[in-house]
Amino acid sequence: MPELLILVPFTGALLCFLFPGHIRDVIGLLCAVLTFVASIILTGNIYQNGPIRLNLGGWKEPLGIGMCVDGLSVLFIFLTGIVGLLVSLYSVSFFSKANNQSLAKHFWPLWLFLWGSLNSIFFVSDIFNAYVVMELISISAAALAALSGTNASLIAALRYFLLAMAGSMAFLLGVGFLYAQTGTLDMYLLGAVTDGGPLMAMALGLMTVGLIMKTALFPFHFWLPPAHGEAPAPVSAVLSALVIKGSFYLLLRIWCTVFQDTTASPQTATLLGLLGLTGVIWGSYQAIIQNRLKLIIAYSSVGQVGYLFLLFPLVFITLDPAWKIEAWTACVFQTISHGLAKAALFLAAGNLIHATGTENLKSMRNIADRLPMTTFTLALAGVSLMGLPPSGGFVAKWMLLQSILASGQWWLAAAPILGGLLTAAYIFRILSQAFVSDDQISCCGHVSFVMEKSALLLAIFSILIGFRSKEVIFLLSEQVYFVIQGGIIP
Amino acid sequence: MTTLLIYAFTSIILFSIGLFGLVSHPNLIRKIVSLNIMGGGAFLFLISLAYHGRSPDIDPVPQAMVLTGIVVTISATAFALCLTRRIREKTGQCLLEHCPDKPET
Amino acid sequence: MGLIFDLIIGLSLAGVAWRIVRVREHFQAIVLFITFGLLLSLAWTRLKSPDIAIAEAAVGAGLAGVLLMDALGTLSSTRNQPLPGRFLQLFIPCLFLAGLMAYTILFIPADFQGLGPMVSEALPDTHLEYPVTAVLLDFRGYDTWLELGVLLVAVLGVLCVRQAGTIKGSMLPAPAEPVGRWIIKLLLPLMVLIGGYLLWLGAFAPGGAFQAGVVLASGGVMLWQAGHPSLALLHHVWWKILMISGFVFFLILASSSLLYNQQFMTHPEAKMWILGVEYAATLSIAICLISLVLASPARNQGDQRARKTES
Amino acid sequence: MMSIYEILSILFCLIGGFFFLAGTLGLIRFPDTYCRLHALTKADNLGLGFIVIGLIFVSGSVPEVIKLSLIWFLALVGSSSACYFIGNHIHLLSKVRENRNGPDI
Repeated sequence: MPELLILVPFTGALLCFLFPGHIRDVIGLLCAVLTFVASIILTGNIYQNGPIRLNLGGWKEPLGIGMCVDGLSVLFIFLTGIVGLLVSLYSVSFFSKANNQSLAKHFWPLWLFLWGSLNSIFFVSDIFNAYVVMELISISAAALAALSGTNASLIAALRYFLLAMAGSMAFLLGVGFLYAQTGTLDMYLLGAVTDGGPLMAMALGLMTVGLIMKTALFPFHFWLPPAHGEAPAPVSAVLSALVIKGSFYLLLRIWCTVFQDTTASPQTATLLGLLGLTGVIWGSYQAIIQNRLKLIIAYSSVGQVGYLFLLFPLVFITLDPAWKIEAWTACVFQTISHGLAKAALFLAAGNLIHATGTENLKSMRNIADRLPMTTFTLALAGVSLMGLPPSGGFVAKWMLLQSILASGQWWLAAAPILGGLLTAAYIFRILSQAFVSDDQISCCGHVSFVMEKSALLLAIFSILIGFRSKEVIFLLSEQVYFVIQGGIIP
Repeated sequence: MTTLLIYAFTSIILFSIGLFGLVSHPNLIRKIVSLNIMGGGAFLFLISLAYHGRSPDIDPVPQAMVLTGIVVTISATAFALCLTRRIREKTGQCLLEHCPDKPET
Repeated sequence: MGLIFDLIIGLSLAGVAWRIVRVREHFQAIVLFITFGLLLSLAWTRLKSPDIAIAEAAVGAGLAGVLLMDALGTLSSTRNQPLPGRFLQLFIPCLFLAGLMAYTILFIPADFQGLGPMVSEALPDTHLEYPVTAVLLDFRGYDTWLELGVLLVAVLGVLCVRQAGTIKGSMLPAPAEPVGRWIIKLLLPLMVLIGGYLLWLGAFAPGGAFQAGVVLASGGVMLWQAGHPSLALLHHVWWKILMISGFVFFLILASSSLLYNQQFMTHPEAKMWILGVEYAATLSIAICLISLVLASPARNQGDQRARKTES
Repeated sequence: MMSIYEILSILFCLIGGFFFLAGTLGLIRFPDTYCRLHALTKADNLGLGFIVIGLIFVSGSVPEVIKLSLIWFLALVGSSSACYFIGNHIHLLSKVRENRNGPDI
């Protein structure tokens, strides 16, 4: 089953590359549906039967490459499946517009390649394999970011790509250090190595820095807003909801399996948490002062990514295992609900821009009258981002706050509280413009049914995920290959 | 042992020089060249490990990794250079500074 | 004796790298970068990795040099570039990092083992005699598959950035040169021969799909540089098919392993498929690399500008 | 005790080294590109030829001799055509410059 999640998108990408015209849309959509179905089935499978491990080519682990599928991977796969399907639906409509038609030719193969490689990074269990997959993701993501072809988007794409490549190089050198210490590349065998030593510490540093560059944590966030803000709407949705999650997933995996017992030190974890906290406040503040809709949403990503890094001080310093698991679940939950909500926001923003022909917040007045569905989508996704009950964002932030208080690291509580307030500020800023009535502006273009509904569905999912927290917690605490307290399940 | 040390030190130096070039040069082509130096450093480290292994033959796994890495790096370099040329074509300079778009028609 | 040689190579690598970063002129930096590639392939040879030496000489020094020169060609003024300021602020952290990593290296365990013995133990099961090829195509075949994917995605990305449908648009050869034509006639058959030889060699000695692919790619780029129109004769559909052939071969292999209900990516125990994968991979590596070099967005404009200055 | 072949080999390699040194000196000291090309292609090819001859003396088999000679031949082809291209390019450049200067004066 997990193989299909890689095979189907890659096959689709090749077919989309070979065939012209409308066949491409049909193939792309078909592959999207198939991949979505496969990811749902896989999630159910893992939920019931527990984690599985595949040895590719039938070779045992230190020699061959493994693939491991556990609760953590399937949650990301599930997120990718939903966002991928709805974004694909949206893009069929989006790229069929006259001025976008030539872009579809490039969009489909790259997007399906990106989807396939995202799926394979969620199965990764070999650190060198992770490097190759990350390069696959960076190149396709940078190419997609340059899709619109404007000066700003080209420069943003190149800046992102250079940073991502530098991150990959640091990661690769980290792989070298790990190999020098242990002589193996498999993550779980690496985790079984008990002696830490300076080589492991250096590897941890290099890999962590390389990955947080790609995840856009605070001091390295500068590439994100232009790259995500300048791309076409479906691309922005994918980049924000999924691509940065790919490198975050790898970071989680590496910290929890490879370094947990040996090298992960409280100081490093605190530093990451501090950067996350700064990111939450800085990103949200920047989002408030922006004037362009997509830039607001892009800066909001910087802020929301900050939350994810609170996980490190909470999990690696807290003593009580129950609260550790709570914090761990909260952060993964936040990843998922942010992914869904952010994709919904970007798609809705794409609708607005399409309808009004402008990106400026001020000239988008009165949209609530004309595009009620899109406004509703914005509001719903905003609710999840702010963390109002009963959304997924609420569950995540509530658990986060609880575990922060339980862990005694009070200063971290600033993130969910201040961050929530600031998020509310920029969401209401968007919405308040939406309800201002202005008779002078009379527009506007027609937004197709599919485009409105796919954005809305994403927003609804981001709320609904809040009702399914039990299953998510079960997947994250029972059905994973590693346990949070330390050690590996044999 | 000492061959390992010489090459491992060299690889570290190359990596750091590449990093320095990447952050210090404003010109895009130079940045890309610096990235390639970084990559060369990382590859050299892996191969010096392969040479160091105890078995009589060279460890083939790092060799295979570096071969893969070389192809990946050249693809990434070609893609980055293509973006650079496009930027050069549109803005007239090879820098990452933001340049406002011409009004689109 | 060997140590002195190592020291000389190490010092000159570091020195050349430093010059590349600090030299004023971009052109000089690129020439130095080509030197750097050659020095690196010398180091690979010294470290008994002939496969990487071949690949580095063809890719690092050859194709990367062509790409960089080509990109530089679009820069009108390369002289008198000011060196970047903020030297110390950036240099000291880098130096610190280098010191830290150098200190770490001293801790590499003396009894470091690696996976070498394990590979030689399992080698008979692969029906291949050369360990590097076995690792690439069998033990870590998934990496190789994805790496072919990276090449393909880079071509797609280049097409996307150029907003071009096919690579064909830029396939116009450079103006013909008598000496260029002559050298092509002489060297191209040799390169094809060497490529084929390397490919054939891969099963039991240094050589294989990568090395053959990059040598063929250098030949193809030379063909185009010399103004020979033969590359443009290939129909673009065929061009696309050749480009994806390596990736598709792996894809078929991976899917068929599912049908037989085996582990993912396993292959029937026959030498045929390994040969097939190698041939397809060689072709698609060569074609993808050629496409990456040829797909240069500013070429047509640059040529027009050159013609204007000539007239 | 060294055989006569080994002594001959060392001798020829030393001569080859001398020519390389002379070529490099020319590259550094000569005033313009034409002279430099001259020094590089002539002296270096000669040096390489001597080294190849020196190595042929100690080579073990006929295929090795053929390979060594092929190296020299290919290097000759490569350097002579590269020399032509560089020279031709400089020639064309100087012409363009002359043309440009013409109307200005």
